[in-house]
Amino acid sequence: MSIEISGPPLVSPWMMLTMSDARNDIDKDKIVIPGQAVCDAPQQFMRGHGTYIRDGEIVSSLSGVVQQLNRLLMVKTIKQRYAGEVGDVVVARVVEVQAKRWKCDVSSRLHANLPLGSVLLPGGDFRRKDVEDEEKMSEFLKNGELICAEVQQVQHDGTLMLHTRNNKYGKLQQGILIKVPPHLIKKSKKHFHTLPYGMAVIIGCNGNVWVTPALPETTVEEDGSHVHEFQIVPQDIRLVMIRVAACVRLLRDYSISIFLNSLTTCYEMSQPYDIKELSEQETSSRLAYLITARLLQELQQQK
Amino acid sequence: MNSIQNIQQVLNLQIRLFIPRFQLREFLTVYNTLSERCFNACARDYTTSTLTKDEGSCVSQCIDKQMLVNRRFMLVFAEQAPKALFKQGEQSPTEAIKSAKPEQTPASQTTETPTTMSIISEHGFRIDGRRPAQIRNINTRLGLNRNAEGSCYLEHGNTKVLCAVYGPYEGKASKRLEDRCAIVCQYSTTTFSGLERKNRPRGDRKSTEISRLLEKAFESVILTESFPRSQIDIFCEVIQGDGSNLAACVNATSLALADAGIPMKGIASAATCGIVDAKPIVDLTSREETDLLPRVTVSGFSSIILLLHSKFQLATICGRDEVILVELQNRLHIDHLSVVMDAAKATCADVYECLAVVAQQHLKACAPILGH
Amino acid sequence: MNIFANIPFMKYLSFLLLLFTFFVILFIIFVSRMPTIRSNLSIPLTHLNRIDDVRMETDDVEKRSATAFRPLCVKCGVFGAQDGSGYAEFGNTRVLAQITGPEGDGKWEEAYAKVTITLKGVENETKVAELRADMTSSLSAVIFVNKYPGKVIDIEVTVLSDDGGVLSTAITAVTLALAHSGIEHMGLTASAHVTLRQNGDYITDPSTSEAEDAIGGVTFAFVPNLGQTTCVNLYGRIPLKATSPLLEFARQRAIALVPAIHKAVVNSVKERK
Amino acid sequence: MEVHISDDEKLFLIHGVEQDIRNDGRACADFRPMILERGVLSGTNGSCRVQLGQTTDVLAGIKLELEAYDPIAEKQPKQPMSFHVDFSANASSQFAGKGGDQYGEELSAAFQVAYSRSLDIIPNLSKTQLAAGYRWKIHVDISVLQWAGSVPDACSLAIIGALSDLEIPEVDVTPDDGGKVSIVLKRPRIGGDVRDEEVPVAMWKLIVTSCPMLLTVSKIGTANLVDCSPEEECCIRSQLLIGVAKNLESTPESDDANEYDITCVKQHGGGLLEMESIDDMTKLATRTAKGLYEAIGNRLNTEEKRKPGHSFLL
Repeated sequence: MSIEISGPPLVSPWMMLTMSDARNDIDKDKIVIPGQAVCDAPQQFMRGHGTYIRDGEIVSSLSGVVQQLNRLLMVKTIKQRYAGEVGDVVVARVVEVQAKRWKCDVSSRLHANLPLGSVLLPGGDFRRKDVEDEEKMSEFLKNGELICAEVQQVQHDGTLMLHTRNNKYGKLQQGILIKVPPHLIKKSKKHFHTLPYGMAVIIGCNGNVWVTPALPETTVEEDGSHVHEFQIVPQDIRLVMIRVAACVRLLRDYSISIFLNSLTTCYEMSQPYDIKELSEQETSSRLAYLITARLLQELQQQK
Repeated sequence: MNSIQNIQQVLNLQIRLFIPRFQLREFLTVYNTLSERCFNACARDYTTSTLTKDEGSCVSQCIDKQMLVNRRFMLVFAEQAPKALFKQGEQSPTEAIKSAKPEQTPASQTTETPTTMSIISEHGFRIDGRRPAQIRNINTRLGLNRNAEGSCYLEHGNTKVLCAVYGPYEGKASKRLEDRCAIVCQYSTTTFSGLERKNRPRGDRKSTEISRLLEKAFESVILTESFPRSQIDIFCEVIQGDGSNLAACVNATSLALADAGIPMKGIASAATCGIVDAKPIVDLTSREETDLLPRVTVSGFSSIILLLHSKFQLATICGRDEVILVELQNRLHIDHLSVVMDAAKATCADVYECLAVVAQQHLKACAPILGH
Repeated sequence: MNIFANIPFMKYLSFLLLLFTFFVILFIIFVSRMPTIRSNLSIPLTHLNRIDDVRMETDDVEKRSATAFRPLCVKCGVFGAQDGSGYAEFGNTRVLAQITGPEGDGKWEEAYAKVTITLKGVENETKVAELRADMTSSLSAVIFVNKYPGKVIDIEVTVLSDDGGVLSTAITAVTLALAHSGIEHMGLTASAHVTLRQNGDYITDPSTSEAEDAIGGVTFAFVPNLGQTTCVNLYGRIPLKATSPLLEFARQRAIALVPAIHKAVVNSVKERK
Repeated sequence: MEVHISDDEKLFLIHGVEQDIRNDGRACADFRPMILERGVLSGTNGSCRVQLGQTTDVLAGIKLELEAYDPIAEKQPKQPMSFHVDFSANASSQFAGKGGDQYGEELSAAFQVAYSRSLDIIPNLSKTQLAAGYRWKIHVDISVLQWAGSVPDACSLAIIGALSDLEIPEVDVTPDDGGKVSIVLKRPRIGGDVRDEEVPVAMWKLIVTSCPMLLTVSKIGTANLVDCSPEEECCIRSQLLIGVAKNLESTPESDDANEYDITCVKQHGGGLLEMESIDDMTKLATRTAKGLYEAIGNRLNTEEKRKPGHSFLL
């Protein structure tokens, strides 16, 4: 139980990584900040998202990377609060139970809505939702509970409509939630990954990574309602889960994008270290270096 | 395991490389300002390549003068600091000394009540060795607050400001606007920020007024139509205030907004400008602010809000002459107004350059590795 | 002193007199162990029943044994109209507690009740913050807050006079107010304020003058039927090995107070019938 | 300050804590990595910044004030330190406006109680009582810039750091005519042509090795925890704020029991505690304080002197 207090790092580890050669993939793109002209000859280009016209010039209104799609100029932001797209898998927390719908916090501009109609009730089938279901709503999903859902529709003011009409979506049981800036989540088709070490990870597009033990499916009663027994997670699975959670935090600290491959590499490389050391500064900076080196090698091999 | 060793060396190499660069840069800035000033003052005869006799003596004189100015500044600071420890009413030790045994300070310039004359010495230098049009150096760090979307720590000379931006998120219903995003601003100073200890960090008249000023200024900067019914919180905390606090807050807020990736018309930059016998001086420290000279803060973008205060603060967007915030304190003669506005706008352009470089560097750094 | 003198059956009276004296003697023996209960109320609170006792004048600590409380008076239900009210007085420290609620105030929508304490009669600002913090923590531990979702329970504590041990008097007053108000809670809280002297002996419920030379003290509040503490507020400078004996002594003293509080609650119920 | 987590997450966390494994891999008595930096604010007499686990960020600044007091009215000398904790809105939007004031006042009151006997705990603190009704008033202000749990512990480290950085000018107070008093700054006598003004004023420093420390020990299920993260703070049954001070008279090799004094215990955050768990928690607090005293001791000795222009928080 030795405690030691250190001084501030001479150069913040995060800055060290940016000066290393791991970041040469960024330099070639054109990074713009708000108010900066996006192109020199404004006539030939069409104005896309993230730009506006100021006295004849196309000027960026976002801080991000300029992208050109034959004649359309767009600025894609690097760092922004989550703006949902249809089909995104999100991990959300129920904030309020309202008439016929749940309001959930997806750490986006506005709370998302989960209508009662688009939820898979314990009955398992899509039966018509009647008044009695409305009263039992908070019994099924109450305030503060975590759900995994898919974005069905984006309304005009940016509110997301969610749905959980699939048995892989729905209420999340025991596990650890890690909040990550959404721009670190790499776009990928699969979001549910069951890792061989006996646990599963859900990487939500809105930056919520959920680490959960792959317990045997909770026994489903005949009337279809999930039996809610509180199984105590065995110690070895718990240690694995905590190590994966520490790896996600490490990737977040060094802004390495999070996807299955980076997670597994980080997990294997962190084996020689104790979980507690992963959050300490010098071990994590050394590890971050190794991970970026390994991932860059794999990228070269694929090319 | 050897891969870890050589990575280790690379790491140490990087660090060994980096520290001397820090110190080198520090030394170079001092050396450059000194040589530039002395060269302008002394080099007159270009016919011969070598230094003539009187040029040589003039250069050495100029360097001594510079060193003397710095030492004088240290002395004045040492004298001011204890006075700041005691309440106005209290008899501070230095005054006690003065009253206890009045003694003559022979040729020292610092008289008891610094008249406006002593703000700029006859050679055109200010108390802290800066030229009238020179701004203090700016250090910034972006993205240090993990809970906030965007955050920025800005050091403008001795003024240290911390700013955090939360949102856009779904705030309280009372503040919600149907067509655009509501901006909530809070400016607060820590109790130990000024020379005198304040017993309430926020909520007094002055900080609520500045919060409202910041709100109005940034409502015209942020493209609020893109986030209907949501709310953006901007919180500025002045950790140490040494003059032009409002200007530093505007710069820190625009950097934090850029860090948060919120769509804006541009990066707003702000500067303060005072006037001393018809000559504008820029980026005032608290010592120059406490005197009676009028001061203007300008932060430029589109609409000009002219509020009559003594300090003239102006903030512009990307250095162009669209002004978003003007604050004038103390009375200012009408024909001085244009002189001060131009000086302030010019300084805003310089400040904008610094902010733009920092914002771009930070964006490059926080782009996800292997992101696309 | 005896007010039954004019009963017609004389012989029956003598037998009754005998019984009464026997009862008084029993009472005095019982009281010497029980805290001395006396009240010389300076404020004219209506129908406040007083328990008289012969040895009430002995006030300063030398005569008062180390385990005896200052003369105390506790009353459950002082005002009829108020939802819940209680009064506690230890020596010259007098505290009145009134509860309004549970009522919805529109702003609070959480799934449990919010307990707010407003303090009156204490000027020192840090003392107010300290008292409010300790009382909010000890009360929200006892009240079943999730039985009143979205409601606010406001407790107004008025310190009429302060002669040391305000926190323990206030907790007793609020427990009585809680009992009177009918808000569901886990049980009565008994609390005692004990100080420790340099030479190691304890003083129970000292007034400010008696607690002057103490090196430290503790206000200890706990729920007897659960055996768990709701407030442990220790101050001063007490060596580590002296803390647990001090806490144990305070617990004993708090238990000694329980009968007095029960009696007050029972009396208030009797009155209401 | 509430962080909402669901019952299942709480259950997972509580089971983990009872097996002495926390969600970030620490054991129950471990602290998150700590960073301490002194002398960061030139405008204060003493300042220190403490960062706990890269998220909780606390800044302490001390300002001195010469205070006249009436020696007759105050029989017992009042300790000169006054504490004020302020939650900056930067930490979270819940602290905006009046949000953080109540918690801030509670903490200030707790520190006031923990340091109430500091006159006889800190050896040379009585030197701040100058003669004839004048004394130094030490205003300790703490601003919480980022919040991620266990703020009292970070504040206590920041206070000790700031007190060790504090420089108090040597002053002698000579009674003057008409009841007024002249206060003269003592300057060491240096010969040569150096004018009296240029000689720096003689300063003295407090000895902070036995400064009281306010630690939070929380009870989750049956386990006692130190340094809780926000998620853990949602699942606590109850919390004890324990003020621990090192007892200087005790000889170092004497056993743990009388090496430490308890200066304050406060039950905080609702919840019920058994008697035995209060004893265990105080013992855990003293063990942690022992580790912290050692850690902050060698940090203060080894801290390298930085050049004046150094800017912190970078």
